[in-house]
Amino acid sequence: GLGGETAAPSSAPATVIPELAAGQQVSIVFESYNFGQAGAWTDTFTELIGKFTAAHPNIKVTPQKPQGNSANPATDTVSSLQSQLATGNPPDVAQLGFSELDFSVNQLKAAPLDDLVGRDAVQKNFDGAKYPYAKTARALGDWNGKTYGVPFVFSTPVLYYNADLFTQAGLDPAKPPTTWAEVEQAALALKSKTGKEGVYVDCLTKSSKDWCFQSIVRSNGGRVVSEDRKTLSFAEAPSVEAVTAMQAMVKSGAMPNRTQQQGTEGFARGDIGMIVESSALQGTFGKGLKTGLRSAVLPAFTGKPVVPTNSGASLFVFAKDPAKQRAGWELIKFLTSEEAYTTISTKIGYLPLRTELVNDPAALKPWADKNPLIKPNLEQLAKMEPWVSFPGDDYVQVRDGMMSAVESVVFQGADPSTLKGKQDELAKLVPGGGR
Amino acid sequence: MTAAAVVSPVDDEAVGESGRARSIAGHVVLTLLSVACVFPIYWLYATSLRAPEDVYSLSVLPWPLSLENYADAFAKTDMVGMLVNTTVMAVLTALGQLLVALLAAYAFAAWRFRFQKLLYLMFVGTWLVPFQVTMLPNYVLLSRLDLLDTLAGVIIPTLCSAMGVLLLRQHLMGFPKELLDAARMDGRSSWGILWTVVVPTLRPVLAALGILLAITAWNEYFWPALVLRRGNDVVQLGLRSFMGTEGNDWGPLMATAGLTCLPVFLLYLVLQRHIVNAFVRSGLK
Amino acid sequence: MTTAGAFVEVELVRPRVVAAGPAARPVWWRRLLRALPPYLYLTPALVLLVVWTYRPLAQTFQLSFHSWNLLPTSPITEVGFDNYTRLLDTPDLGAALWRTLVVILGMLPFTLVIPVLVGLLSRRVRGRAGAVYRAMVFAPMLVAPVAGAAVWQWLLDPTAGVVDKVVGSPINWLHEAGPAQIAIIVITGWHIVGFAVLVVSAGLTGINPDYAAAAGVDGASRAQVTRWITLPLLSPTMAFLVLMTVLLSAQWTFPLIDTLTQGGPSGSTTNIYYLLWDYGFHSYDAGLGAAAGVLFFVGFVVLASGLVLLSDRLSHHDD
Amino acid sequence: MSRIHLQGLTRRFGGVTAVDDIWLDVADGEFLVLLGPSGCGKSTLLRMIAGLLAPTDGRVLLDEADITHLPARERDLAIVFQSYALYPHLSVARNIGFPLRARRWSRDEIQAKVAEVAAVLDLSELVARKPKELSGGQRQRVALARALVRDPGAFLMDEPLSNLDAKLRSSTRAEISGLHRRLGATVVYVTHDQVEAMTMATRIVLLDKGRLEQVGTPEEVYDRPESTFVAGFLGSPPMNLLTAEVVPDGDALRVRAADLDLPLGITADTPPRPVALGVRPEHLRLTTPDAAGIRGVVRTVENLGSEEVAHCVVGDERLCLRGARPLGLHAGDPVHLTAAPENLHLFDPGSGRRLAWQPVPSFSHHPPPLPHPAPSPI
Amino acid sequence: MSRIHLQGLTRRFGGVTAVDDIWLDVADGEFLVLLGPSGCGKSTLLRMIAGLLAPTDGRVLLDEADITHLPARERDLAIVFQSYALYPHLSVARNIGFPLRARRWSRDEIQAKVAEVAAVLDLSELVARKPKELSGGQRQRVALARALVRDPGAFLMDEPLSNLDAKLRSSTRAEISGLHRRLGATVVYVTHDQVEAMTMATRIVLLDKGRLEQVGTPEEVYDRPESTFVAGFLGSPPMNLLTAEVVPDGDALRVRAADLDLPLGITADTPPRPVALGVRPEHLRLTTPDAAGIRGVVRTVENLGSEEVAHCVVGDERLCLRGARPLGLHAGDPVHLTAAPENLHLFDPGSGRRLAWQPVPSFSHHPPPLPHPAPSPI
Ligand SMILES: Nc1ncnc2c1ncn2[C@@H]1O[C@H](COP(=O)(O)OP(=O)(O)OP(=O)(O)O)[C@@H](O)[C@H]1O
Ligand SMILES: Nc1ncnc2c1ncn2[C@@H]1O[C@H](COP(=O)(O)OP(=O)(O)OP(=O)(O)O)[C@@H](O)[C@H]1O
Ligand SMILES: [Mg+2]
Ligand SMILES: [Mg+2]
Repeated sequence: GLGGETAAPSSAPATVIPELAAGQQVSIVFESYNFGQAGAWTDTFTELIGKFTAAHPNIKVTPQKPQGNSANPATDTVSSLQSQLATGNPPDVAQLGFSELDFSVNQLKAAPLDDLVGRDAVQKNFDGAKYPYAKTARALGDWNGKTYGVPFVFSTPVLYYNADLFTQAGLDPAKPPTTWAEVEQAALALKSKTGKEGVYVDCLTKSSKDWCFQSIVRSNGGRVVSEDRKTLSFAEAPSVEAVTAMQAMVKSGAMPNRTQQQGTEGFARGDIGMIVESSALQGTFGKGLKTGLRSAVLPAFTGKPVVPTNSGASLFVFAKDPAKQRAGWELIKFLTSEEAYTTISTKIGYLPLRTELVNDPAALKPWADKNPLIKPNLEQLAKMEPWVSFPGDDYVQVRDGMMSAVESVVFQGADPSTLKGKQDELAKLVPGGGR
Repeated sequence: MTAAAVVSPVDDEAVGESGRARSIAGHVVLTLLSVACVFPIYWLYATSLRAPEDVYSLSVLPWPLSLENYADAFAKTDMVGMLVNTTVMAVLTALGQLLVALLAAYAFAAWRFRFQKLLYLMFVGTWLVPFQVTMLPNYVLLSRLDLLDTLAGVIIPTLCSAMGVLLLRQHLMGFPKELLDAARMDGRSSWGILWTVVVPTLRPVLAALGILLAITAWNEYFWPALVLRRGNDVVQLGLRSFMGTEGNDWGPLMATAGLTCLPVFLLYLVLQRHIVNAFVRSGLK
Repeated sequence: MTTAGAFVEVELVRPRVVAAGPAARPVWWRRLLRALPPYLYLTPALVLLVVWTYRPLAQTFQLSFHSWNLLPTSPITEVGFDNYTRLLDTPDLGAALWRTLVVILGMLPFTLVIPVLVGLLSRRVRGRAGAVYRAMVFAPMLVAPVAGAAVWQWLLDPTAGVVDKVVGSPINWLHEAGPAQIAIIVITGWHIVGFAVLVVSAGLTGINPDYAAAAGVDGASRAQVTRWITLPLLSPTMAFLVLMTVLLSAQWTFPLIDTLTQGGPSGSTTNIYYLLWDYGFHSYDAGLGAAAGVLFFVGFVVLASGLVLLSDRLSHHDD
Repeated sequence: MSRIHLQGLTRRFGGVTAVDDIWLDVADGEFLVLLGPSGCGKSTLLRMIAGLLAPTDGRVLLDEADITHLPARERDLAIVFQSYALYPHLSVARNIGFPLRARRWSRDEIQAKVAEVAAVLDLSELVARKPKELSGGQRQRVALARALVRDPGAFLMDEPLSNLDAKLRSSTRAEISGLHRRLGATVVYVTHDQVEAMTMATRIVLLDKGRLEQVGTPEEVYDRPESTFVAGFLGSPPMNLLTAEVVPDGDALRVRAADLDLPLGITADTPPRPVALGVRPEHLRLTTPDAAGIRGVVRTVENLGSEEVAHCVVGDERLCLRGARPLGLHAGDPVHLTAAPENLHLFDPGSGRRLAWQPVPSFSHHPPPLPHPAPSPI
Repeated sequence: MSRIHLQGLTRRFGGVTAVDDIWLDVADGEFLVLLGPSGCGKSTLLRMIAGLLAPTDGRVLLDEADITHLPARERDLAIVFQSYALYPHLSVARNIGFPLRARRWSRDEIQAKVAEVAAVLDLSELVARKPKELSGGQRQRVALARALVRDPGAFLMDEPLSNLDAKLRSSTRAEISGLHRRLGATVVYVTHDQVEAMTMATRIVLLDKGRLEQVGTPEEVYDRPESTFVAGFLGSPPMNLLTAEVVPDGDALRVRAADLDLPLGITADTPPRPVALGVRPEHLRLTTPDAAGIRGVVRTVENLGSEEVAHCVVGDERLCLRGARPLGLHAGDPVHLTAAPENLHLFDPGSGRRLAWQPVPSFSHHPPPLPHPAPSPI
């Protein structure tokens, strides 16, 4: 066997774990992909950990990044956790994307926080000292009515555009396009007038995952997977239509054929006029463009409401030892506190989940005033719907398979009807046949 | 016995064969190819030396020169620490591999014994085992041995280098057998012969192979990425810090890449001939 | 009177000791002790080899008949050849195999044609120049794959990259099916070409210059010498390079695919190695991954032995 | 100084029997030369004596002690290789001192001993050099010194001169001979060069295809070759071997062939029998056309400087004649040759063994079945 | 068949002058042997003739045409290498046919010609084999066949026999000589073996350190060496060279040294001058103790089989004496030797050049400084 012998009690403790005694020394490991990126990310989190240990001198936190070889450490989170679980030594607290919720809960066996510290304590944390979590955000880490993960960072897809290029192209920067048709028009104008590229929608490749694609499909009235998460539906009319629309933009030249990375870099460099992108990349764009970066809400399909979905990550507890579990909970509480969010938002640019913070002059109001770009994102929070994960152990294959198919339709010019074939093929990987 | 330079195999001074046209054709093709090979490396350094705002510039000369990207790289990561770590890792790995390979190659070259062929095939066979097969089981074992997140954890599983064994075996096969016999007659045990005769004689080969192994270890990426998670990074992992969802931070990324390659290039420039000879004379054909 | 007589053969005299008998055999433990040294010298390497390579291989083999998602909390169930059938049923397997073949064929210019060309040409240039060229061609070999991938990503950028500026076309190398495959091949080739040049140089150095001289005197032109003498004598080296290419191409491209295209765009750079890695190791399905690993190993062994046999048959050894 | 006994020594490599049941006594102080063509097993035999190769069968005794299974380093033997096998990374002094260092002598003792041996071999000036800075002859002397330094029971040498050029070879030959005389050491010396064997050996062992062909002093093997192999191996040009027949003629025996008729100097009677007639080129003398002897035609004459060799055709066989220059012969000349009966050698054409005349008392009624292995001639 | 002229041929490698201003005419049909010690530039010279190496200076003419700058393949020459350089991947037939294939002969023509040449060299049975399946002598013949097949203007051979064992060497020697006679081909043959040179050459060229020392027939170079180098190179053992002085004694000249006093057979008067006296070992005769001559002591006697060589000490110099076995000498014996005046050679001790006697008309007042380097003897 491969070292899978480490038996673990699968039943949750009936009673909540005890508080740490004063002076009880605990040391925990905190794994976050934020440590995988040099600069502001690592620095901010190191600072936060510093503050936490200052406040809890008896808890020692060892930060670590996910192991693995991908350029993007965020893609290694689950496999990292999995291999560490295989050794019997998982990190005590880990930051995992929403997309992994199902797997984290059902396979990786994240500890149910409601059982550990009691539902009240969890909810109390959501309510916060002063500013509660945004309503739509509270339940993102819940599974079957229990809270497993505390949503930590998150974002929605936003249309960023380059005002300088808009001006050059004779467009009005004050009136960003609001529908895809307008987007395409503006893009073609940009392209012909400035010689730059028009728009890039970073929702249509395998590497961009599916969260933003779900936004687009939902906005056209479709779903990629049925509401009960049992049937794939990304080859049905609404989503095929959406995909076809995107393909049309590529065919008309409004959207260049780019990888995710090329798209974001091109926009940051000023070579692309517009981009539909996660709000998390705002900092990067700001640094690259210096002037002219504007944001707008996600474009709509004419006559249909926009349904933004979210991306982001929650914090989970994987510790088995009660003391470590308690220490982990303390860390989570700290990292999702008003104080921490203030730091994170100012230093990194992530939107706080305690949205009211941006109205507090003592907290993030000055920052928010300086950053009008976050407005569309805040606006979208109200209408946001949770992004839906694919079911089963093979959810990654299903997701990647779907996105590959979308990518080849949009960028490689495959016929949109190929989605159907792909859907049938992937359905086999979904528990229950996916039909 | 090993210092002979690589000689060109055809007498390049034969009458009528040193024609200008021929050698010019050769120069042209080789220059083109060399430029194609070196250009990306040049571009790496050129980019790393541009001012951060010029990083996207396409001018061939990085002007004005700026070390800001390097400063950035040093500021954002523990560059010095990583370089030290990597050096320690590469040197220890190379030395360990050299020792293990030397002993094994000596056994193969100096004795005839049962299962020799089988054991030899076992070494060759490691080339056929995909990394992904050993990755996880070894990771689990390392964790049992409590070697995760240590340099030892990076080094120990790689200590048996099949390439080292094969190259050294080739060299030792070419080692004059009479020299070993003479030392036996002169009263040495096999252990004594190894250290008083074989090693001193093979010193240039061992040095060259050691450098080759050190370079390989230096460039190793997958395994350290798996074992090291907390801080004490090696330099290849440092590179990854500048890549990510947000797009790559090209300036410092190129600076780090440049720094990563620099020691290797310097080593290679200084010892080029020896490294090439270690290959050429290995009978690796 | 005549004497009778005869010529008789003169026998060889030997100092035979009648009681010689066979030499006394030394006691068993002494014989054992005498046979021991080679094994002792091999011990460190063998221990490492067994612990870090063959033990995992065996475990993987065992695991390939089980279904398990690596988690200590989940059960390990025996499934027989299920993992293998699942693997072989993988829908994209055929296409991936085909792409692997394309990669191998695409690598051959870099591992065989260019090195042989460089090897032959660098003999024409005098003195240090040849060594300088070789050194420059070898340099990419020293660049770590990740760093190399980063630079190339940069060079191949469709708007800011040098390559498109030089080529003068707006090809998005890493995001168009054909070009992406070409890009992966070229970058891998760029990495490996120096090594192959070195191997060819070694091979050429090993050819006795007398052959070329003799052929020259025999009236063969430069081209004929190359075609009739040098290349046939280089055949073992070339066989080695082909073997290396066939076995290792997929492995060489792996880090580049992983960093640059992740098998995309829409699977156009997904070769068999990457596909199985993706299925086996990204889907948290240890059994499937193990089956993929075993399949690889067996495939490599079969391929390698086949190629070795073939090259022994086809190549000419100079001894 | 030691005696070496080989008892039935045999070595097989796979199917090849490189050394085949060799029985040999090497006396104390003897200079024994193993001579034979390439691949006859000389080196293999020597390496078995040295302990570098385990025999398949048989025993090696050193001063009556069975050393067959003793490792090389515990045998009291020194070896000098054809390639000299000098340690390339050590200076001459350290090369010479190497065996002593292995025996854990003190530094001072080693230094003294090395200086002494270096002086003997005239190497004192070179002790600081590395082997690659030495000429062939000097290297050879260093190898000798390294063997000498530890006063071994016996010296084994494997073609130590074959890497030297002709001039150096002859001077070093004399040097080794002189050394042997001075030290009175037992030496087993391998060569395929007959001049070396003839000039240096106290006894020569002739090997062919792993088998012992003849053992004897240089004079014995040259003057009384016991087989056609030995006859054809020694001498330059080697002994002429002609197919002939011994026939009784009157009361004496003669050896006859086409164009050949020579008296054997034996007064006896025996039924005719085929033989291989051997006669050395230097024992052929020109004679008058009318005398019985050998009639031939000169094909070519080779000038060796001091001597000339005339290659002749006799019947359909070839024959060499050697004499001081000028022989006075030219290609195409008819020649008439003769040789003294004592210079004629007879061999059995089948087995190639030497034939000796064995008179049978005339009162015997039954001539013994001939030919017949003699019990112990010479 | 062709003549080859070398005019001031020179080749430098960096600082080393491997071949130094060689002027030489090779006549049509000649068998010219380049002889000299290792490293004297023989191969370099041959490779320049073949066109495998560009000369630093000087010209090569083939039948009066300047081919100095012609590439090897356009010269009408064939070469046989010491290593034979048989193409290991081609069968014997294809090896032999190679030069024809390069000349674009048709397949049938090649086959016919190869069969013919293979028959001449007795290779017909081997044509299907690969070179590694051949013995040394067979390989040598294949190399020869490959050179023969295209009827070249001249053959160049670089130590073609040095990889063969003694016996094979002497038979192949005869074979090549015979071939040369049959074909009447021009051959330039490199060797460092004097027996080969003496027996095969029509003329020998002696090289030392890249310079030409003497050119002449085997007899000339053996009998009248023009320098101490040549004297000391040829012969086995080579000519004895002793430091001596020519002095007038009465009306005749004598050569004298400690324990040495021999008449030169020249009736003349000249002031004493130091010379190197050369005398070949086979020209020394034993004489009576009272006669004037050479007095020495025997150090060792070497038995070569047919002859013996006595190594003697004369004064503080060494001297060899060679004669038929048995010489009747033993180590320690005092010997008294003499040699005929015509067998004495005088050399200038400084330049090493041969000294010839040049009588001066007696009416001259000043006796000429004698002896005196000969302008152009022979
Ligand atoms: N290690 C070995 N394996 C197989 N065969 C061997 C080995 N060593 C020697 N032989 C064979 O044994 C025979 C005798 O070899 P050996 O080296 O003793 O010859 P030799 O008389 O020393 O010849 P030479 O004069 O060329 O040195 C040869 O036929 C050789 O091929
Ligand atoms: N390619 C070369 N580079 C430098 N020196 C050389 C080269 N070839 C020959 N020499 C030198 O030129 C001299 C003559 O060499 P050459 O090979 O002609 O000698 P040789 O008479 O053929 O000797 P041998 O009998 O050993 O073959 C030697 O001193 C040698 O070192
Ligand atoms: Mg031998
Ligand atoms: Mg030569």
